[in-house]
Amino acid sequence: MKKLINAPTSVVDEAVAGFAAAHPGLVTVSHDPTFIVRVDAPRQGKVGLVSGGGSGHEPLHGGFVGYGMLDAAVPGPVFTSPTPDPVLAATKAVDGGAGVLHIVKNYTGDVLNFETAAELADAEGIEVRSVVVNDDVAVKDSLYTAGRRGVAGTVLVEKIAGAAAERGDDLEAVASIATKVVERVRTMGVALTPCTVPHSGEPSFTLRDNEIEIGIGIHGEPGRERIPLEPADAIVDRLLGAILDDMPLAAGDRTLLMVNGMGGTPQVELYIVYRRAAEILAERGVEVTRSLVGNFVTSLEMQGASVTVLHLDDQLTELWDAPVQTAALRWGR
Amino acid sequence: MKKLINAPTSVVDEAVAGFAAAHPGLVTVSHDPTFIVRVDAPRQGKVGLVSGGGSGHEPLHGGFVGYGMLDAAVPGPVFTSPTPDPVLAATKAVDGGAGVLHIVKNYTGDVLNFETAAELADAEGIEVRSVVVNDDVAVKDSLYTAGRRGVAGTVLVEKIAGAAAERGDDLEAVASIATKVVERVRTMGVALTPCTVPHSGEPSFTLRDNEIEIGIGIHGEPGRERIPLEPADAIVDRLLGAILDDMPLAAGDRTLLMVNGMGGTPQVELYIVYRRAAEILAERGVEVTRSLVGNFVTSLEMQGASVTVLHLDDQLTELWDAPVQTAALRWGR
Amino acid sequence: MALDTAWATSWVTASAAVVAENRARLSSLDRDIGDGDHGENLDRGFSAVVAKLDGLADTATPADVLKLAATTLISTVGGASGPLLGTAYLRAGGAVAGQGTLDGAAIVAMLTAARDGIVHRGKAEPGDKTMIDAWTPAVDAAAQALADGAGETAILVAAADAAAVGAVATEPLVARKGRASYLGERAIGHRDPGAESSSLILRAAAVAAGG
Amino acid sequence: MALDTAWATSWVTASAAVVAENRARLSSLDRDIGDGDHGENLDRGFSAVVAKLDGLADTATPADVLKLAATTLISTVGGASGPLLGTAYLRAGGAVAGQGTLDGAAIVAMLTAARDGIVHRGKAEPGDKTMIDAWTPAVDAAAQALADGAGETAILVAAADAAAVGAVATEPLVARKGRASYLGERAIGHRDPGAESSSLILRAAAVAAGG
Ligand SMILES: Nc1ncnc2c1ncn2[C@@H]1O[C@H](COP(=O)(O)OP(=O)(O)O)[C@@H](O)[C@H]1O
Ligand SMILES: Nc1ncnc2c1ncn2[C@@H]1O[C@H](COP(=O)(O)OP(=O)(O)O)[C@@H](O)[C@H]1O
Ligand SMILES: [Mg+2]
Ligand SMILES: [Mg+2]
Ligand SMILES: [Mg+2]
Ligand SMILES: [Mg+2]
Repeated sequence: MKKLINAPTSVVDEAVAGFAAAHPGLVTVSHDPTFIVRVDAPRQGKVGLVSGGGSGHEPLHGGFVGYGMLDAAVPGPVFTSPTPDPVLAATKAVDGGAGVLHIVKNYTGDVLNFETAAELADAEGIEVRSVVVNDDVAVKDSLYTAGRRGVAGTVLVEKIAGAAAERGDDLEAVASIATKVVERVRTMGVALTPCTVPHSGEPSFTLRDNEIEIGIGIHGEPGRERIPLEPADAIVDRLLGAILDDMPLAAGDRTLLMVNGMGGTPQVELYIVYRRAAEILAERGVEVTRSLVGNFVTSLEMQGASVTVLHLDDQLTELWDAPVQTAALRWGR
Repeated sequence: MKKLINAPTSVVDEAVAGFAAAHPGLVTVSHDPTFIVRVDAPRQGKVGLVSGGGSGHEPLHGGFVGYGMLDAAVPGPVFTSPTPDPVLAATKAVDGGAGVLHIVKNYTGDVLNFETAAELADAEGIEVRSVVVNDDVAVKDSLYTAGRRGVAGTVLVEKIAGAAAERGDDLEAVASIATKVVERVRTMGVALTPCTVPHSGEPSFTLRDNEIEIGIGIHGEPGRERIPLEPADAIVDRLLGAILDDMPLAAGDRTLLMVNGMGGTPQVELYIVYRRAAEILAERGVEVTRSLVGNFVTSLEMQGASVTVLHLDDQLTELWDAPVQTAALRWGR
Repeated sequence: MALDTAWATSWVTASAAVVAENRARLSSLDRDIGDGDHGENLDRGFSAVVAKLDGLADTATPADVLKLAATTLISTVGGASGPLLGTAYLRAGGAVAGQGTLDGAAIVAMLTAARDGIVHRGKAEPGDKTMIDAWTPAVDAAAQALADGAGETAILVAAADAAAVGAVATEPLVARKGRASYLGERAIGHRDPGAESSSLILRAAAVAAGG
Repeated sequence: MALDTAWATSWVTASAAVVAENRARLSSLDRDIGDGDHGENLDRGFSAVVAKLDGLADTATPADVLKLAATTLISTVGGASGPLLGTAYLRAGGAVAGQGTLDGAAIVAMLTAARDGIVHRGKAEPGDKTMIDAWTPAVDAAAQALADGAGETAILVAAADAAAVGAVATEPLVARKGRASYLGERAIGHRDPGAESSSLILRAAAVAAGG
């Protein structure tokens, strides 16, 4: 295992310290328990947005703390959800009296730890609502699974709900906009290589030289199926095919198309993926009116990508376009 | 070799097509010869900025085309400088009567091909000035080498010169600001793994499991020396040490500190590097007043990072802060 | 012999030791059908619990030890297993609150409450390929042993034996909860890491009682 | 026998063939001390030249062939070698402009102009471990052969032989130009890819003349 780290146990603390040092006008960092918070938190009368989860997915979530997006992010150990303590502390730190929304990716660990934190916050008189993101169509959502995972679509939920909170929507309204995004966003990913968690030192799985994993999660969990390497266009056909099977879109529908890198994928490859995805949507008459291409929700150094489609409408488009100023997403200011 | 591509020969064309599709309000793309150009080019009376070089370093240069930065970018084949034809075509496309600045990374191929294009443009009556970026302190700049390479510092040259051009400075002034940045910027990098050029299919070099390459270039060229893997802090000490040996900074000096990922490095590692680099500068009393952390000048999927220090002053700070709107760098609009 | 606070603290200490010893193996089981951190998570948590034992008052009851373990695990383990095991210890402590020593009936009540806490939080049923598949047979075996007139140590041994069998029995199952549920049929043939760690922890309870 | 346009076109065709054949080997030499694209670059360029030969007028002179090669190489090769070899062919064509057939003196003038063009663009000196280390001995040997009264084919064979020796002789050198110069001492022991490809191209010139 070759990594630019000092020790596996200090990865998250040092990275968070570096993040704070690099973005002093934007965030401050609390240590013990660890969370990243907007420099101007709490904002009186504004709904606070808190998200978090295991580390190793950067820029998610710390990179999205700032004006028009998250108020705080709670990084757990690498690929392990944070415990309730820092989530509670972050919730208190951003509460400006208008309540706090937890944006939680649908993993048992995240759900349970955020749930516990929400109960504790409630006991301290802070109103908390939770929205669980589950955009990954690779997993069958049924009684027989823990349900779909939350993956790259989380960024879109955080941006749009963040814009709603920033303009002054109340907790109920912000939560319902977040829920609306969750209902209209779908993702599916592919991995070409595994990743290695620092404290384990072992690759998360093994793939043969010519094998890829379709429907990969963001923790190096195995995906839907393992197949021989195919040309990029054929892979994109599979990913987008699964999305459109699940969320049929009609000609004239407007969408945001996101191509997300898993961390170790060169940007040229992401744009090759984007090209084909846009082509497929165009063939169906579906309009791509907004786009996002880059590394947003990663799995350390994994090579691979995911495709996300968000079914837009006027409201979502307006909130997407609203100004945002975070380390990883910025426009309008 | 596992890549999300269709064919080695179509990588650049398809990636550029995807880039154009993803950023329609920002750029248009000319095929045959291939270059990426601001959607509103040429701007009458504004100095045009053109850069380019081999592909595989994305977002450099295409990701920096837009308001306040480049007017056009010319991508060559992967790791191979473009020929004079597309450089000439891009130069003509952005000429608004105020002349054109070529920003060229110091590699023999780039220098010779841009030089030829500049001669041809001159023959067509377009005034061209060239600034050669050579920030890489890993290479001895002497009569006995081709001189220092242009690496991550190129982004800073493009941003600052772009701001000068955008506010209406004339060709002479824009060129002299670009030259000033070149004089005040230094970079040094490290690679943990090689990268694989699509058409070759072979890793650019081989490193043993515990070896790293100090002073790596951005084309998978070997660097200054090969040493056993060390903790991140020790590696940063080497990189920043080489920079400060070359460009001594005094207490109170203001700097921009950039940590650039080589493409396959997780963001946590970049911030671990940033943390230590900021610490070293703080120990010397050098102020870090601006920062930039992320993948900006990459070597495909190489794992590694570079540290760049730009010695700021009021003028450079003001131009750095000026609004910019490109696919990879955006603020103020 | 009824079990006292010394038993409770050695249960926790022995759990910490066996988790540390099996850290790599548990993470490796988790790598097969999850995300490879289970051993790491529990090791971090139980080490933290052990570090806090010194702070217990001399008058501490077994329930105090269990509650200390509960809050510490909740605030240090993270992942799915942290809130689940934390809730288990919390409920276990609640079931024996105020008792200086635990007899057979108390032990069965404690184990039952622990299992019910996990089910309450995680909504898993037997056969879902989770830690419940260690806990439920353990609770049943303990209740049976109590009914058969067994002493405290024998009850814990029966529970540990059943948990071990239960953990092995997760191997042929398809998972319906937790990360392994994403795998569908591909989870078949792999032992559930949480069931395995729960089996180790229940064995530690018996060993701490001299079993 | 003096060399005509047919010779010039078969030089280009034979160069393209030998470059294609050695593509992987040239890129591999470049991988050792450069960026691994030299074979790819030249193959792309010479294939493009060959594709354009059909478009030549029946009245084309050797110089026309060389100029076509020059402009095509400049606009297709890229990298360092594109402008350098392109300039070489441009100057070579200039040196024999208007001549329907080339005698020994014309050939030496052509090779000299080519070499001078590379030096003009790239500023390399002999011993810098570049393609110049193939071209300069080739020019010297050709001039010597002419002085010794050799015919056209023999002159080209002498040039090719000297270029081959020159390419091999780059191995012990430290590079002072191009990417290999970044390596310092580490370039020692590796043959310069550009010197090797120039040697192949000069051999193709001799072979096209029946040598
Ligand atoms: N809903 C649930 N109910 C009971 N146990 C569960 C549930 N979900 C997961 N588990 C248990 O948790 C274990 C995984 O724990 P761990 O690896 O620490 O957390 P994570 O899955 O968040 O990485 C699984 O092996 C399983 O036994
Ligand atoms: N300044 C120079 N003068 C002469 N030849 C040079 C010079 N710089 C580089 N070369 C030649 O170019 C060759 C490399 O060509 P190529 O790999 O195609 O370009 P690049 O180095 O841009 O990738 C070297 O092996 C060397 O022979
Ligand atoms: Mg986990
Ligand atoms: Mg090259
Ligand atoms: Mg796990
Ligand atoms: Mg080369």
